[in-house]
Amino acid sequence: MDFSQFNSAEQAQMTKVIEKKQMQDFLRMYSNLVERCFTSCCNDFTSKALSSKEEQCMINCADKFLKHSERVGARFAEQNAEAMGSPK
Amino acid sequence: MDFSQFNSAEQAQMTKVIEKKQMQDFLRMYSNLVERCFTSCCNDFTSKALSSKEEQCMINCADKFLKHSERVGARFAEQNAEAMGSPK
Amino acid sequence: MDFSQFNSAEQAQMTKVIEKKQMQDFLRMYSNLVERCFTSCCNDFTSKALSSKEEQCMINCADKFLKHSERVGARFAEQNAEAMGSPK
Amino acid sequence: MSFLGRGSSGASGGVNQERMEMAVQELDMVTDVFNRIVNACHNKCISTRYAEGDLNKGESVCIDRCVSKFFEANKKVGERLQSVGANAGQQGGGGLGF
Amino acid sequence: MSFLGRGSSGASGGVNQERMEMAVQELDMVTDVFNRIVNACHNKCISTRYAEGDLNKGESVCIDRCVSKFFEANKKVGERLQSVGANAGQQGGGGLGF
Amino acid sequence: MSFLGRGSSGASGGVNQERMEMAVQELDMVTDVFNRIVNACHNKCISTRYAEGDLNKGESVCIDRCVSKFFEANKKVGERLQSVGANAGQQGGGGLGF
Repeated sequence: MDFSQFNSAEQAQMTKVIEKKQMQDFLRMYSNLVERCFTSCCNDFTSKALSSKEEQCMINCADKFLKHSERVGARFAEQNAEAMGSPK
Repeated sequence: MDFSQFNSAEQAQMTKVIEKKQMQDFLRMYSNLVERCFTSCCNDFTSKALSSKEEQCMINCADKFLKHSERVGARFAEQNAEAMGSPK
Repeated sequence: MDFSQFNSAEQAQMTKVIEKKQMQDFLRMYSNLVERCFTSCCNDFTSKALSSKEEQCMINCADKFLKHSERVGARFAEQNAEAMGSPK
Repeated sequence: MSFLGRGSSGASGGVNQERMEMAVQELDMVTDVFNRIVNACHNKCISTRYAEGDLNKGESVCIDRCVSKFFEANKKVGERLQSVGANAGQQGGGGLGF
Repeated sequence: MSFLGRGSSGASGGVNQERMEMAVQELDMVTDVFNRIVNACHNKCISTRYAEGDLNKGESVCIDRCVSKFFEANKKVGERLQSVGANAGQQGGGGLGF
Repeated sequence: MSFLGRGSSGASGGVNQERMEMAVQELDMVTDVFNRIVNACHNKCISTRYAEGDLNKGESVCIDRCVSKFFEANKKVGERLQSVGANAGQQGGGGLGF
């Protein structure tokens, strides 16, 4: 995104908006991650506690999801930069 | 949630916010329930009317979903109370 | 929806709200359509470019989705008109 | 729109903010229901082979019936919710009691 | 609600708008988590045959365990996120850096 | 960000509220698209066995190609929407005409 044509008052307001959204996005990512990993990892409901196998699966799943998001983010930024460069 | 440190003006505003959210949550739950039960119960599109079998399935599905939500709500409240109790 | 009991100031405000929502809905429909068609059409990740088969699939999927939405919209409007007519 | 039976008692002149909010909420709900029907009936009726971009006859007929059936199903559930707990609306659907 | 460990330092008299916003945000998150548990545990525990409208014994027990397990799983992930990057919150979860 | 081709004609000094709203809307859309790519490419590329926490070689390469392909697919659909109905934006995508 290019906010360079914004004046300083607008940039300040935008910064606040972005900070708030980042917090919301983080929280949504968090609960989305938990739901997704829970769905993949937890299939035994004969017990109410996480088995050590389920626990390891949750941790691997969370780690992998974060790395996946990061990698997608990096590629996304590149693609966007490219898309911005050519047409405009 | 603990709103005890709120002053009365804040509590009043929070009450309004919560009431509005409850209405929205109810409406979302309603349409979510319909979509979910429709997906499970309705599979015959040779007719545009609900068959009596599909109708019974919708009613059972709705009843069950409400009871499920209630039970999850009860356990959720317990878990939350527990989680609030220990760390803080 | 029936906004006939609204006064002119309210109707003007409502028009602005609706216009804004239509833009948002269109954008959400767009990205939803892309995700859905991508999920159905793209299954070969030995290449980073769309194959001509995948491209044709995306176009057919998009066309079909728009026609589907339009048809649902037409039926939806009829059903709503009917539902408004009888009970109230 | 008749998913809800809300009556709105009006004000005259100026913008009644509460009435506006209810209208926006109703608009949001209609849009939400519409999107759910689009989704549900797409899953029920549209083949994901995408060999062509037009709706074929079978798909078109299926969509018409699907929308109709969804409305009926929606109505049944609405009646059920009203009979189960006339005050379910105030209780947030048996969910979280804040 | 303990998904977050936010402390709120107060103001006295009048409405502290920032504090209200944080409370609303927390409320939204609790609701979001609740809805995800309802969804996940419905998928895990409820048979979609819908032969009857009551929860049977097996479903009821499954729900209780499922909610419990979800909380544990949620806690594990929360701990993990904190240890992976103590400042993940400010970075938007390794996602988009605007 | 080029999913939309909106040009913004500015104001000078003070906050142009309309311009802010458009920027926020664009931000929301970029975030939405990003989240959909994360989701779609996770489904396409990541094995749900979770035997380890690192991305293996195959998954990494798959992600790179998947993001690339998603952008191309997105562009194709965008071009299609523009050619099908240049004014689809105003009509809400052939959906609800309020």
